[in-house]
Amino acid sequence: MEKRIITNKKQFDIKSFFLQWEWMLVLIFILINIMNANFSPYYLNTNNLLNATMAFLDKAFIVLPMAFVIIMGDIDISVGSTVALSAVVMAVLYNAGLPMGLAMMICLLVGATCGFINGFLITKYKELSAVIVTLATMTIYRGIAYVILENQASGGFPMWFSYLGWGYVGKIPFMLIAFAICAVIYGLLLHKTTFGRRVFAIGNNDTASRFSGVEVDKIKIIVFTLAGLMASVTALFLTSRMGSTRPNVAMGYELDVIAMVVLGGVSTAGGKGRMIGTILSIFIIGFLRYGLGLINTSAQVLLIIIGMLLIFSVMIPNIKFKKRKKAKEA
Amino acid sequence: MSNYVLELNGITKIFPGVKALDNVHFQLKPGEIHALMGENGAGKSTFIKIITGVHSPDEGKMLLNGEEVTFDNPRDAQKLGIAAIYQHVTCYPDLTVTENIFMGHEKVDKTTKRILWKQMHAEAKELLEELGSSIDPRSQMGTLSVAQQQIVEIAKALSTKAKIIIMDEPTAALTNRESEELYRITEKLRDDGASIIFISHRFEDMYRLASKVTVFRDGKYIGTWGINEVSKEDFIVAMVGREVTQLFPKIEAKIGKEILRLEGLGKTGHFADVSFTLHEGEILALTGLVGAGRTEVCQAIFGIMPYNQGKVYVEGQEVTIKSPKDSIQLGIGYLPEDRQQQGLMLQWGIGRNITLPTLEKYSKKGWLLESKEDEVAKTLAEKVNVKANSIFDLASSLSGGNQQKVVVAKLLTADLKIIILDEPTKGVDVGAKAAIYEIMGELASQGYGVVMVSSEMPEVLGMSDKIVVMKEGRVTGILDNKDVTQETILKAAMVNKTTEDVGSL
Amino acid sequence: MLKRNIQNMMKAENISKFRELGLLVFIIILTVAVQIRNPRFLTVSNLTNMITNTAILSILAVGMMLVIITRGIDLSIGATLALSGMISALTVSANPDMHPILVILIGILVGTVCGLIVGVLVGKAGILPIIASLGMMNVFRGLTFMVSGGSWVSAHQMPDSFQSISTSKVMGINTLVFIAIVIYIIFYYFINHTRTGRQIYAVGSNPDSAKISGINIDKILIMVYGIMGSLAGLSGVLWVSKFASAQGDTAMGYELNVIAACVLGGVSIAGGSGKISGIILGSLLLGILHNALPLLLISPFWQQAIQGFIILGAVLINVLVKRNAERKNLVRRNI
Amino acid sequence: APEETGGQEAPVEAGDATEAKQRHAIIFKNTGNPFGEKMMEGFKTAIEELGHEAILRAPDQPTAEAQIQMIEELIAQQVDSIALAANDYDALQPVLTRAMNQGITVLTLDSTTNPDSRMVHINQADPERIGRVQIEAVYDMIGGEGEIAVLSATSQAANQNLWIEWMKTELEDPKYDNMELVRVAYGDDLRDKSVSETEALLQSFPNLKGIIAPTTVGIAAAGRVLTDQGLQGEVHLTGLGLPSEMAAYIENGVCEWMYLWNPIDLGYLGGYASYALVEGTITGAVGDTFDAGHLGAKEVIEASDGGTEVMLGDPFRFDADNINEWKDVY
Ligand SMILES: Nc1ncnc2c1ncn2[C@@H]1O[C@H](COP(=O)(O)OP(=O)(O)OP(=O)(O)O)[C@@H](O)[C@H]1O
Ligand SMILES: Nc1ncnc2c1ncn2[C@@H]1O[C@H](COP(=O)(O)OP(=O)(O)OP(=O)(O)O)[C@@H](O)[C@H]1O
Ligand SMILES: [Mg+2]
Ligand SMILES: [Mg+2]
Repeated sequence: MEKRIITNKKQFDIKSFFLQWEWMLVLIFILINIMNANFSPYYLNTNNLLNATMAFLDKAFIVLPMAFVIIMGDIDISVGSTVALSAVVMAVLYNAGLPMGLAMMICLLVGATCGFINGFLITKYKELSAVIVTLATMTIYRGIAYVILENQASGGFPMWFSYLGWGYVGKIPFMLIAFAICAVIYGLLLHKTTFGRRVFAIGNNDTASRFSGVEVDKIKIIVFTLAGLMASVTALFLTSRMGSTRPNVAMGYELDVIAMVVLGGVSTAGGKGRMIGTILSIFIIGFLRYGLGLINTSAQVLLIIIGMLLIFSVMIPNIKFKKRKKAKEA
Repeated sequence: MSNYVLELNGITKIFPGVKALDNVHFQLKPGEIHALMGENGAGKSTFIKIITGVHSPDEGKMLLNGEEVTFDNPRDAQKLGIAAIYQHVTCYPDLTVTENIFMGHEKVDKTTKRILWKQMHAEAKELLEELGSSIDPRSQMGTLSVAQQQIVEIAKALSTKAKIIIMDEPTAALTNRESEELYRITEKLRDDGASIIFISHRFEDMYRLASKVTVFRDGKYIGTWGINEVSKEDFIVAMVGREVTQLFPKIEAKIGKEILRLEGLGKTGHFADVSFTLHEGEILALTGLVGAGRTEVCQAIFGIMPYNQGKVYVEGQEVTIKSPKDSIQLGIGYLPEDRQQQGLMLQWGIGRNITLPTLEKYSKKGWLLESKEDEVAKTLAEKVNVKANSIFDLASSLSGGNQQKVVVAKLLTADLKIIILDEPTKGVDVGAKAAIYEIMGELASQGYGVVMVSSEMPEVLGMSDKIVVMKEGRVTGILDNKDVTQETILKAAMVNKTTEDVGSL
Repeated sequence: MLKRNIQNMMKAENISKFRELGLLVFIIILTVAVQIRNPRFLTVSNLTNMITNTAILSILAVGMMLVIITRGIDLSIGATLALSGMISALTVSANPDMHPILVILIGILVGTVCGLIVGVLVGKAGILPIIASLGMMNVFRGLTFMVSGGSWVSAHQMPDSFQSISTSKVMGINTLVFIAIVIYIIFYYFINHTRTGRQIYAVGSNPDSAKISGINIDKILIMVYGIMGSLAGLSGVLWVSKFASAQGDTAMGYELNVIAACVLGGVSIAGGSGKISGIILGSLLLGILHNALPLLLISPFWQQAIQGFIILGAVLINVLVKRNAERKNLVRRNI
Repeated sequence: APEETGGQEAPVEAGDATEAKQRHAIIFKNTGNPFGEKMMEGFKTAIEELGHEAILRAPDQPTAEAQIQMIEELIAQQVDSIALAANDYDALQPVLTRAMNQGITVLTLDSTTNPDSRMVHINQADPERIGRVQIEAVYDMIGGEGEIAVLSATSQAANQNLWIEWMKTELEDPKYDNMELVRVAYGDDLRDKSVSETEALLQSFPNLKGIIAPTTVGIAAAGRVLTDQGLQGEVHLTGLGLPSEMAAYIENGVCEWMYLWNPIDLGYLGGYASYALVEGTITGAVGDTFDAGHLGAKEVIEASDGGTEVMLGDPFRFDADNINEWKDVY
């Protein structure tokens, strides 16, 4: 019987390499920086740029696991509420006399628990989509935060706690370093481990994953738990930056986070996406906002620009590919 | 005026990276049943999609009743009386059977454009009854079994009252009896004046129905013959390009010690009292009519749908299996019946698909070792002889049979002792079938225990050592291959009594 | 025996056909519970309030259902609603003599344009619905702020004829409710008895087959988002008339309520399924919640948590009832 | 035109543009709010009267997080002052402290922060007066007897919560023994929720005589409900509202009178205070006085929260007699 030779060497194709979504994002990123530098004399200033990252990095921690969630073909819209609940619990416990370190641990625990509950409900009641489950828990988590703190704010944290959100290592904000570390960990987890591979598998075809021995439910629960956990990491940084917390913090974070993930090239249909793109998109949106803020753009114009960016950046490669396809078919 | 209702000349179709069709010809006479044959990936499905306007050809022209036509979309083809039953069932799982049948040509009131549901339901019922099926036209398509869905697809093609009907492997999901029904209908359609193109990998179908046969190979036109002009062996050579010496290359393997024993396995509402034993080196065929519950038994052993009665012993040890992971760890592997839904990540490369079940083997503490992974993938892909150039080729770009080979390769990576193959040769060409049988035989001779679910008698008789027959969720016979014939098996598959009366091993 | 099996199956099927049985049961239980705590819940005046307040939500839910059936989502409707409301309010305050019907048409026109833009982005440019509508949500919202220059249009700038759109009655029913009922009847007919309506389901159920059946998917998608937009536009006018005020942040985040009404009503996010009866129940449940929670006089700080638990409870009970009804159906034989 | 001013200034300031033209920023709670637009307008008038540049900002959502980001952007631009209508009493402290450390003048207006994060607060009216006057108003309207309810903004709104506290204090006076505050409801400044809450108040308390809504959206929504249900004269409405929004309901008698201050003047005063602080005319200490344009001389006094403030005046009463002059102003 004739045997076919099948190669296992990846062919390097320059064209398809540069047609990757991430290059598009790099391009946008460069364009935005050129534009910003032209418009505002304050933009090209290392200190300013580094400080600017602190303003948008708090949510960025959730973006990382949210990429996993969306790659799995699910969605989690309860993360903003999880931030609020874990922050509120931490503040209340600290003010009740717990040591700050312990309160912070509990904050993380609360976040992880919220995520675990989402994952548990979604896997146990498969008829329910993640949208409806997290829509309900979104209301519940925020509601519990209201029950706990009512109309009060809670703060008065020890001085060192403000280091999280305001401190520097040399000239670099601590938050940026923390984010970089998390980003590397999540990037490796997604692309270099069996766990990440299985996350992709589930997003592609969860039935076939099950038949291949992938423990779909377990992985889903872990991913949702990670999303909750990172929401509580955001809670730590956000609380540190605000010095106090309230039940209504982090309102609407979920949409910002999801927007960053999808701009990063992660398909909401599941199964596709890369960490690099997601991280690039965090900085694209962050710096775009910052640059426009430096020239005091009004909120309405800012909204329109961000909306257009979202659409055009997704549309341009689509048009390109469609043309290529047409050219071939003709 | 031409002699042909349909004539295609010099058709070429290129997909990114694949020349699926290369200058092929085809001629269809009125009132003829014309078989189109060829290996997996020969381009048959692509060819019919060109006829029905799903794809547009890169080159070539199509003549309908002597007039040149071009279709921009499937609707154009439908309007001109071309209907097709596609290979991969293309149904609307959320909609009713009636809607599935009439989608695109609903019956509407002439003036108000209101859909005439009652009339459609009634007509759907009639069509289905004509096909010998009692499916309720109001039931939801997604709740039907694959075979039932196939019947609905056929009804759909009939409903268009088309003059040209194309059937792409309609018998792949049907049992002999249902196939007979299909033959009858097809012949009736022909007698009513329709011309039919029939694609199948089963020679029975071809001999039973067709008067002409056209063969494609690797996207090229090989030839057209009258059914009696050429011998079966020559057909195989035309299709595969070489001789397939032995269709059932059964190697006599040494039957070793017992590795799997089921005792009264059952799942409430699905099956009950299933007991049999499997030994090293043994090939056990699990057969019966479609819907007999074979898949469910297999999936229970594999942990997809855990059983709730009875016991499973692996190598004499009682085990509990709650998930596929459990069973893979116990050395049981399963090749699912529906390769597209259950077997493959269609958007992934071949290599990634092959290694998914056993990632642990190419990783260290969770870290993937990709070069090692790619190496294994290459070896296995070559071993099952997938028609592809690189392990990074997407699974979705493979033809049905080659996809099946990839799923088989997935099983070979794990350290398995027991391999369960659910309809492994469904929709697979002769060459690939032989290859799969060969792999099966090799596995048995290496000491694996193999369970093969199959509805095809020749393969059951040709490959197995032991035959377990099921009917309506119960075992109705356990037979030794030495002393059975097709008749004894069929008798067991259709009896109304339980195991004891039929004889056991 | 086989016959009996089949009969059993038919019965179970009938029950499970009404997929939102659990939701209905839940709503009844909830109603009884609220009624026990506050007997003024089931009074004509309160029910009128509740239904009037739910009318706009339920109108939007129809459009959203169609969008979700095609496997899409539209996050831009809150912004569309605000934009059309603002434009029509500005128009009517500049031309107080304008006939209310004309104003409604302007609102619908604005909304349709917005919806078609999203539809073209989804259908023609192939952008994922979530991104297209998220992007356009920002754009429409920004435009709303821009056309109004940051100011609001208030009651005294609106002629009585305009305000009476929401307060008048048609055949003894509040106009808002009447409009909602008419829309429900039209769309019930549209999605169940016309070819185009069924094609929406086909596209959502299996886009590949839809293509093979010769359905123009792009056209259906554009149409569906256009319908969503026009309903949002209509709702914009109704909203502004009802609350006698148009502001830049009108209905911010309202899309989540609408999506919740749909998914509560059994519209599957995976596409292909969803029924008018379902979204009526879904909207009704949300309407009851928004009406009853304040009525129960529980601490305002508890309201949100309770609302969340009730939504979760409703979907869980619905699942359990459905599972129960379908269990018999799934069981294939008497073994 | 720029050349002319440049030419005039050049000899005086030796080309130091920042000294020549101070940049004063104002941040309101959120964009698209007529009250805020008018306030920013007043601020701009004042700053431009003084010959300097005003920067007007407002985020699209009324959150502290968004304001933190804006303040960061203004710090990067090295503005001279930031006047802020705060979205949170405590949460802006860290970022405002940072601004002050960079030499930027920080003051609040309309809605304040804690005393540590500001130099002075421009108070629209004494919160105590605002609270008490509304109780007095409803007392007069209902004849001193019956049930009353409050319809507030969100449960987290600092201003409203303070006023409600003062209302409760006022109610302790024996004069109000026959009046009972039956409920504080929150309409979250959303039209639909405010309407539902108002309707629920009317349903649950059939004997309700008066509603106090100390928030512009709430009072208008309540006015609408009372109008629709034909309850003029049966249930009385007062509170704080925009004359433009309330004109219809004052004219139809649903709300006999209500209060507010002049946002234009408030912004105007804020502008002069910013300038005085930047110039060093005042430091924000009690007893400082400065010139506030057409508002005359203003004095810094002690605020109830321990910080200092400048008082605009008493809340202004809007009724059928004067509403026509104001309804087109703001
Ligand atoms: N959409 C597509 N994109 C790329 N390649 C395709 C596509 N569809 C088919 N092909 C390729 O075209 C060739 C012909 O495939 P086709 O499905 O027509 O084969 P077939 O003869 O029907 O095989 P089988 O008997 O397995 O069904 C194969 O190599 C297949 O991989
Ligand atoms: N009457 C039926 N009602 C509902 N589902 C059915 C029915 N018959 C079959 N099915 C579905 O079809 C699938 C195949 O059936 P099953 O596994 O019992 O049959 P089988 O003996 O393996 O037949 P085959 O593998 O030849 O299709 C099952 O998963 C089952 O859910
Ligand atoms: Mg084929
Ligand atoms: Mg089967």
